[in-house]
Amino acid sequence: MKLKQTALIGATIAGLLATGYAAAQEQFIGLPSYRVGPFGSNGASLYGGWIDYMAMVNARDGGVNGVKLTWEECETEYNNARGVECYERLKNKGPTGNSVFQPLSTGITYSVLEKVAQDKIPLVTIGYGRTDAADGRVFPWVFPMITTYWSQASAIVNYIGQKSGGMDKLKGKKIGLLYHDSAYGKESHAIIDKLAEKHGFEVQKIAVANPGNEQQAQWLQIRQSKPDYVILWGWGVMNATALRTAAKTGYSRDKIIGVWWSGSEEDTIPAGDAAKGYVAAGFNVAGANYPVIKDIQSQVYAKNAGNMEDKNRIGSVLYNRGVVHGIITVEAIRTAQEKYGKGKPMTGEQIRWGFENLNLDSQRLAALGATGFMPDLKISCEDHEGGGKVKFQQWDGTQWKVVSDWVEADRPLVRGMIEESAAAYAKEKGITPRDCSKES
Amino acid sequence: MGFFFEVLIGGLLSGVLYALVALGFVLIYKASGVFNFAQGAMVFFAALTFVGFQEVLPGWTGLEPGSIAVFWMAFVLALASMVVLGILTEKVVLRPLVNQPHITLFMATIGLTFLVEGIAQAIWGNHVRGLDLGIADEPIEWVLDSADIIVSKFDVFAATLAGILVASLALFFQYTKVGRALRAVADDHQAALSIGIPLQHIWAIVWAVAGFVALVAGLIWGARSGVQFALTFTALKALPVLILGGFTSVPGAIVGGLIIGASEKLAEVYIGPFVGGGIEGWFPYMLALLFLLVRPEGLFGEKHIDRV
Amino acid sequence: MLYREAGQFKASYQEDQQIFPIRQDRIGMAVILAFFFLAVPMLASQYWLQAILIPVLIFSLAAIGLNILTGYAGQLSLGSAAFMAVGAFGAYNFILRIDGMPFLVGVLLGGLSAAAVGVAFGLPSLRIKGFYLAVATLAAQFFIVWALVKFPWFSNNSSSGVITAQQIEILGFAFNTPESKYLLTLAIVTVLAFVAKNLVRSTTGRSWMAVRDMDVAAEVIGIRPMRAKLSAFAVSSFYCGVAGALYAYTYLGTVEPEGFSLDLSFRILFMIIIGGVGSIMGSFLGAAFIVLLPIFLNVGMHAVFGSAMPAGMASNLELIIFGGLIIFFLIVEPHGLARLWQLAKDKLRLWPFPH
Amino acid sequence: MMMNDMANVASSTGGGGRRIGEVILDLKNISLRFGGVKALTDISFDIREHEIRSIIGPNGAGKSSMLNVINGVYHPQEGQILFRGEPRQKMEPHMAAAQGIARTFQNIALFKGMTVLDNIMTGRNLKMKCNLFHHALFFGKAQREEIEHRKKVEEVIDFLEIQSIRKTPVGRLPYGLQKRVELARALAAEPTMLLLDEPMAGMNVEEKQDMCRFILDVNDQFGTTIVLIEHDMGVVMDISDRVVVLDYGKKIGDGPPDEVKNNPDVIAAYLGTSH
Repeated sequence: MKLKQTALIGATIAGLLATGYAAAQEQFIGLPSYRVGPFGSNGASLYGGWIDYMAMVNARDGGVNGVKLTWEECETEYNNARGVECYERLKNKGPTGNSVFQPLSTGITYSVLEKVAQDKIPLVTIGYGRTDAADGRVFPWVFPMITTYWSQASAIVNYIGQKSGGMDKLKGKKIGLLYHDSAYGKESHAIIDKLAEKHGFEVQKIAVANPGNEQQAQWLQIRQSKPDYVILWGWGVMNATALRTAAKTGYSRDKIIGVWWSGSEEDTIPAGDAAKGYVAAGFNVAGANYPVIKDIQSQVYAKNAGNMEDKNRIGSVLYNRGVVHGIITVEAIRTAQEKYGKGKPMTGEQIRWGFENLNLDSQRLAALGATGFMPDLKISCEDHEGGGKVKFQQWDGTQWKVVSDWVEADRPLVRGMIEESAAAYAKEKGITPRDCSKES
Repeated sequence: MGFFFEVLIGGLLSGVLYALVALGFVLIYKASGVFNFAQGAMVFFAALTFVGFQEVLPGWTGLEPGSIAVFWMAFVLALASMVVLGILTEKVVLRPLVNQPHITLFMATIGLTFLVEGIAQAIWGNHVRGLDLGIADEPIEWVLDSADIIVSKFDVFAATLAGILVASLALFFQYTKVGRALRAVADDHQAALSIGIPLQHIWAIVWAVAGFVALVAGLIWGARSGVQFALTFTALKALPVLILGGFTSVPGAIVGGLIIGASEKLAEVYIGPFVGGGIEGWFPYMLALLFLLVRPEGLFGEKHIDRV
Repeated sequence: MLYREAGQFKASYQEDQQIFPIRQDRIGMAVILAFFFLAVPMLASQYWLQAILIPVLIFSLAAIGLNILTGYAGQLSLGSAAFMAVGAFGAYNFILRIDGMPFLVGVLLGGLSAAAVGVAFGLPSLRIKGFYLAVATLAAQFFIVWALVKFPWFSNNSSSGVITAQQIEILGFAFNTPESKYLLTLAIVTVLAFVAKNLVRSTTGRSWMAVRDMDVAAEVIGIRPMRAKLSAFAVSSFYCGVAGALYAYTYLGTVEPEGFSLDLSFRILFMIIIGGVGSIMGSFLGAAFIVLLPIFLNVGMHAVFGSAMPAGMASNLELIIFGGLIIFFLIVEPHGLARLWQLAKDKLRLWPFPH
Repeated sequence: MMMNDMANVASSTGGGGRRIGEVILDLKNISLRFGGVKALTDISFDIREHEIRSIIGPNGAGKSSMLNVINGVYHPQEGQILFRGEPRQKMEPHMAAAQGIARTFQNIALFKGMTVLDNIMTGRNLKMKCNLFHHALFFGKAQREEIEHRKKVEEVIDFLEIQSIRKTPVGRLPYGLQKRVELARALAAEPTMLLLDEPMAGMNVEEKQDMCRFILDVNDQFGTTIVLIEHDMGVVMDISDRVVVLDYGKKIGDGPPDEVKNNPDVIAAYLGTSH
């Protein structure tokens, strides 16, 4: 066993040494991506958009104040153990180590949650991950940015209220919650129950077993109980199947409101005509008509570079979400450089400060060419979420059309739940929350 | 009562689709005694290859995308790929393992599953694709109007197709020379060999037929829920179907499929709410497990006596 | 010349029945243990400890578990990951709910819970065999994961179903560095590996193998198939359960039920096929191989292609290589890497005089 | 020295010498069916202590089924079995083993993946008392027990002259040796009754002679009752005390070799037609 293993160890070390390390004026970003397996097609668009944005910043601006962005992908297959391996492999690469870890998987997020504080690498989870980590006092290194699941659920209920003609009209209504029967899907329960109590509507929770490619029974139940709206809290193949089965059982698609992991082209195109009229939430919108996407086209794809194999997906919901990841990462590095020195590679600790002091107001978004593309965002020591807004888009059969303005969540309610949950975690783990008035 | 029938009919119709996948297992098991775990991966491979050809053919030939010609060309090419895959499997994987314990062959087909999934995705990429067979998955209106029961056009179409497939396979086995030889092989390998039936020739044919069945199943499943990796999970549901129906019986696969399809839907609707739902994922396996304890040989299987 | 057994005579049955009858093997094992217990913690980087060595050890334990069931007792299982989940959630709940529960006892109880569940799902093995049984274990795989997600009690009502392992403390010493976690894992795995070796070379192991090779004949000479099969299920699930508990406590820190997927069960099966069915040593080799290969491929492909690497190629290649290797080993070397290791030793035994 | 040891073993099991004793197993009106197929019809005969009792008959006569009934692999639908005067209820093979009935098989039923030594050690299974937890620790009780039984097994190995193949996996042995190992495994259990299903099938003359010698030695030295199925009539008539003849699942003859040889039914049905 020894010999063989030593040989393997040697070879792997050689491999590790052969990659990475280069000149000092570089900022390394480790990408724990997933491009194969059940969720591979989602990962391909997400990480494609993110990589393209960084390539564009390098090509157009020569990096961030002259610091070139470099990156390396590490395939996680959406698997926690592989995610941890990627985390460990990526963490010391580049001149200053990994800048930020964004695994795009709640499971991997949980697995590295405690490690990031020790290694001083910010963990950014945009639109997934641990919701109560939005309390930055308890989770200084974790940033569940833009909108958490709870905010999203609340914003969806607010949107339904708007459509019904006011929140008071929700009383007596029945809302179905079709959820992926997993930790992810169950994340919705607590907040929806609270909202139901507050607004007086009735919730019917219906579980769909993983992977969710058979939903006949669930939709027949829906057909029988006739809820006014159905919230679709799905992932992967479950979404398209839900839309198809809804069509089959005659449930109107414009009464189905999906969450952002249910609202991409990857979900609607396989559903074909059945998806027409379906509405989904998102913290970014689809479309290639934004200056930021056009810059990617002209700076990257026009020069025969670019990460996407399937160019039709540029401007898709998930691709644009990847671009949002790129924007936030780059802007955090920029913010950090403003404090710690322009034109220098930043350490994870410095970039954490950058995230915590990130302020993407409408002016900045306009400068980035992303007005209307994503909501404005202001992070603080207490609040690592920073937005809590979503837009709703409707699928017209070929593309997503924005049908609402930015809809806010019930911030006091959500924030209260976040603080309560974070406090419980702090107590269990013996963490003393930071005093934010002392942070600079 | 209407609701009950609605669930029951929906379940039976999706059961037909399980049966279609199970059929591929039965064919191979009958002829060569191999439990081909990779049948699910073959369904995925078939569907992906078909859709892949549909995408690239217009570019190669200048034909109109989505035209009938493209459909049939893609079908023929996908079928050819399946036949090649089947024959290769037989020659490269199973022939060297002849006379090995069943469990070894079974594990080899698990390896084959990964191999086929990897190859399929390496060739065609792994984004989700839609597949349109031109039949909408919508309720039949006159049934809906008269009985207020939803019966999907697509499901009826799929069930009919499956019925035709099963009937033609039955005829094929009953009345053709190859079919008779095949049944002889299924009964007794040694005896079949001794009366001069070319065993390996027959096996190659069976693998090719199984590839064809996989393609049909892949097209129907793909049209129902998109062509993507999760198809391989669906195919796993064929296992409890086989246990119920018996590994060697074509009618068993059909009946088993209907029972699994109907009971999992009814269980989800009527038992699910009491335990929090989502029981469809395991219910068929548990049902099969309980069934095994009562009748290990399946509904139509042959009873096995240990000889010493 | 060094690896020679000439001149070593067994004067008693006791000597003949040692775990390692050849002196050089005993010395070799001592050197290997010394290396992994003493040298590795000093030399290895955090990456090596946390991302490679700890998981390899844990998966070796799970592979030993499955090997006992499949390799020794001949019962195929596709539910190993679910039994790991039972161990992880079992240990978590025992430690959480009983004040002052010592860590090791908690892990032990987690393993015993897995053993109990394993016996329950092993009952059908009394009537069914081969892939019929494989389907029964699939029922275990899906049902257990569903139950752990569905009943919030198991995850202490966590809103997401994820459990966070408590701090490991043994006799007041806190295991919170990678080095200490590695040593703890190594110690547990080493002890259990020796226990497994003892079991398989004793009457228990012989009755497992007898049932595997010919169950009717085994029964005729007085081996109770029921006892042999169920004890194999119990011991196997215990090993998987302890591996699961370590997976949660010394490796990931947090686990969710979905992490223990069918895919993980398959991987453990691959470990024993590639490492060597019916070999304790093979379980280690197989686990190391299956953990390292994907990392290797990924790193290797990066070295070759840089960041222009075709998307997903490494992982598709990984599926292809895994699948291909399984078939290759089953056809060419059914006893896996362990057999190759044995052959290498046999060569060495004759070296430098090949005849 | 070795033979003395074996003799001691034998005397401790109550045998010793060739004195044919009481009826040990009495089969009354046994009928066995598989579905619609009758394998055995209304068969009665008895087996006395220390005798060599042969069952003969053409292929498919039901000989192996008879052995399978005796040690509980098959359960006859009708009839009664008395073991040492006690009627036997539904019983499983391992219970027969516990009563001291061991056997070999027509198609060798060794554990192919194990060494000769391990195969024979399994024969000691019933006599070993340690449980799984002892085995897990190994040192101490389990080791002592292992060594104690290893000694007995080595005696059997010496007796059957298979010392040189001790550590060989049985799958690699030639057919004749495998048969001998199977006998060794049965003997390791120190049985009071030994069922041998065609122990000499496929052997050459020399191997047959060896096997014959072993059977007679076992019977002679340990007083083990032997039930033998064999096609070689020369051997059967030579060594048996009494012979049962089956044909098509029915008993057509029973008695000492000379009597059976001259039974007209037997000659017609069996000796006259085949062989």
